[in-house]
Amino acid sequence: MDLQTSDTPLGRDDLARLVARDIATGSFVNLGIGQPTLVSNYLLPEQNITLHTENGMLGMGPVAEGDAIDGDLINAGKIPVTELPGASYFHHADSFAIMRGGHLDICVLGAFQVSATGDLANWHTGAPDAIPAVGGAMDLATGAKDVFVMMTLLTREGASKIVESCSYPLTGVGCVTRVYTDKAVFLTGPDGVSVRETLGCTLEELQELVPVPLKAASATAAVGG
Amino acid sequence: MDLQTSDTPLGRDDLARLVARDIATGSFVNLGIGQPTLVSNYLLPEQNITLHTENGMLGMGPVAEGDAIDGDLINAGKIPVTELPGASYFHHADSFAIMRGGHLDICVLGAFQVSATGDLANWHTGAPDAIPAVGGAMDLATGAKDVFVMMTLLTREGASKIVESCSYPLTGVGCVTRVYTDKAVFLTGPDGVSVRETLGCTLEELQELVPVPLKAASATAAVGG
Amino acid sequence: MLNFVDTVQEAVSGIKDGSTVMIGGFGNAGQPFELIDALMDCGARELTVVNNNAGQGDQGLALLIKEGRVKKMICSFPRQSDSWHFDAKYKAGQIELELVPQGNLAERIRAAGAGIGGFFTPTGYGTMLAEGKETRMIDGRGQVFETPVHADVALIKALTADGAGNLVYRKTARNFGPIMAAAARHTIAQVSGIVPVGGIDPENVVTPGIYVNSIVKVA
Amino acid sequence: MLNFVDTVQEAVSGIKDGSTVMIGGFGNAGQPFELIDALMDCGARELTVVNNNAGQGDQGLALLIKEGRVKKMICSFPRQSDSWHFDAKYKAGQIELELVPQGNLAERIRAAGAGIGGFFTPTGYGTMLAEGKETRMIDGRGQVFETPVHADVALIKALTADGAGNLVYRKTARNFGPIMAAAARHTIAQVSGIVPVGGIDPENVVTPGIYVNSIVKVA
Repeated sequence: MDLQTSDTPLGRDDLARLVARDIATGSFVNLGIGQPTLVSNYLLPEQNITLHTENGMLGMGPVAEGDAIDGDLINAGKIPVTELPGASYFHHADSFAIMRGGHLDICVLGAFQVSATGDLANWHTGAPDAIPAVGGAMDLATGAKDVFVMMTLLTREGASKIVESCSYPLTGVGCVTRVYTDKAVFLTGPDGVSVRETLGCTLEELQELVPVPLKAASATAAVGG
Repeated sequence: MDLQTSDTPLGRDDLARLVARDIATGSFVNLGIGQPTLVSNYLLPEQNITLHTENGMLGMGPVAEGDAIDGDLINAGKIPVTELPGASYFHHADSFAIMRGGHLDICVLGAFQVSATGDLANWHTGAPDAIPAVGGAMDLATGAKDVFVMMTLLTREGASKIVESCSYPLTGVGCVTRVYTDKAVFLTGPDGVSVRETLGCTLEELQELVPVPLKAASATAAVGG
Repeated sequence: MLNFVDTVQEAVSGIKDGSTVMIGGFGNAGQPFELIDALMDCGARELTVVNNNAGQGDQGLALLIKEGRVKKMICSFPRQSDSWHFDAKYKAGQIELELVPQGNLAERIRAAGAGIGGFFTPTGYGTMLAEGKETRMIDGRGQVFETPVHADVALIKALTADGAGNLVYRKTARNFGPIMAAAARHTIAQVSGIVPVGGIDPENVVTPGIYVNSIVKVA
Repeated sequence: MLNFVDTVQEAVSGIKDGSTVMIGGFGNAGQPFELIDALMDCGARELTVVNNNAGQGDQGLALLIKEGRVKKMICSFPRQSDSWHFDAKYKAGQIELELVPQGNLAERIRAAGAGIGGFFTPTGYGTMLAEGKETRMIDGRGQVFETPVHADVALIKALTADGAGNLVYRKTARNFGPIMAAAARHTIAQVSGIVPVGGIDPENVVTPGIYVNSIVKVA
């Protein structure tokens, strides 16, 4: 079995394309602020994906430009967006009920760290003078059926963001199911980390970088989607 | 202070008129099934009362007749009703949130028994072979700002329905604030029962019938509305 | 995944023995009669049914009960003048009853859809319907702990669906539809009409399509 | 009782020192800027403010905070690129912060309006935002007990009111409006237009008039 699917590490856009490809047709998806937003650029019309924005909408369209900008129509990042046919609006409690009730198929989030068992840290650096702000991060982390993380594997200082146990304050416990990084796609869960594919490196090279034991994902788990 | 406001006991319609007179202008009101429904016949347009029906509507109008009958527009008693201008529809959880959240000014209910401290029994005879059915009775009893009861003072057997402690299964604890009967209007609460007005009897005659100590209501409490 | 199916029989064909089935409606308003009839025909047994009532007359849910297909009812008002089939089964000890105050029933269904693990409510405190339940005083008021009511399937009736599965209802027929759609793992809606995607104003959608799995038009 | 008032100043004139005030809006969408300005002018102090954020730039809520009128913020996302007035007060220890996950905030506001005494939710379990809170395992999942957030006053923005106080909103500006209207003892709505009683289709009402006390049209 050949784990490697790319000869080179993936840039942000290529990684977004990879995530988009893995989203099943007809899914309801929430894309977090930042890097995950790029995924929307690579969703194909035939995938028939419905985007949720937690400030109160299903059927969100692309970012609004020019005359289409409407201050009453924004996404969770407070960016003006557009409305697709079949959209619906609802209030904040109903909108978070969609997330919290487990109705979203996939939520894609950025992260500071993900632990071997899928704990997520993405809201707070823990710095003593930092003003904490959480927004919907904890709801997204605990609510969706699958939580995908998109991040670089290493910090600027070269430390792995996949860790044995998160040193940053947690967003959610055991919630992440898959981690898309520039160097590999990881599956996380109660049994630890497995690698679905490496991107421009071998599993052995990857293991050098990551301080938790890695194994190749089983063939069934390795199937995209 | 003259407690008596009527020379004779009141019939059901006169009692309904008395209740209707006591509802403050602009109130939101739920009228229970049975005798309380009669109150709607005596509400005046200038009172601007909005009726709630717990199956999902504010702004309920009179019972529908003839061509106005619409199977999709019924009240809590499953009787076809009409819609007044300014009405709104909502689902069951939103409708019960209106009650349970304390937003209704007054709810008028029938009762088997009311205790001196305002406990209500109106849903179950307690007979061992009875099939229990509660509907919205407990929500109405605990949710409205004021719970008015309408009932005859005495059972067919001549027993007082105002009691020291309910022998029937309770609907709610300490929830009733006022009891309209054919023979008197009572105020109930943590301090026991006081009589706002007698109807065709004296306080002394009333006390003969009721097995809990009665006192005349203070002048402020005695003011209608 | 949303499917538009041609017949009520096809819509309910996946309902298995032992399922918990929510059925919308209050009285006749909003009752999905055709879906209930199809459930009767499909043969599923040992059902737990969540409905405000426990069947009336000789139709719909009452027939399911009569035929012994319902193991348990979760409802607020089983006893009616014409609930003879339920009454008979109940008195014969052949059906289980979980009696729930109507507002608690609605809120428990809503909690299931919204991912709430349980909640405290004053409704029912101090009554026999709170016996055996956890209680506590909150802000000086006695309250009862109530848990979510989930379901495998919801059968509901709406007025119109669009191509994205969004639903609108009609008048008081809305009742349990929106909360049951959210609480069930699989929601089947019978509708009077289907319009193209975008045919319902996004401001007026009552049940977003995310809560709907199968739609069947009933003439 | 519903009142239609002529000015935002009149609308907020009853807000007292020490009040808990909910303010609708997410970002600029649905923010009742004119009502917030009027609250600024009316002079009330020692306020507890419930809003998703803690003010941005040099306007609205940010100014209330700058002027020391806000004792405590209950919000989910205080820190933004332009939240300098909150940042300064917070670092100086001059404002209290109750940080709540956004969905818990919405659900707690909804609970207040719906008469729920408290609820369990998985959101926040195992994180520092659950520290000191009651937790329990429900169906194998860790859950945190959260309590309702009530308010004395809600300031919200809607699109249109009818003469009965029913409200409709516009697009994502709906956000916190409906749940705050239900959670506050006194709800003040600024609207862009007022239509006669019956001018909003009863099927499309988002906030029923029972939740609205004062309405003011803002040009």
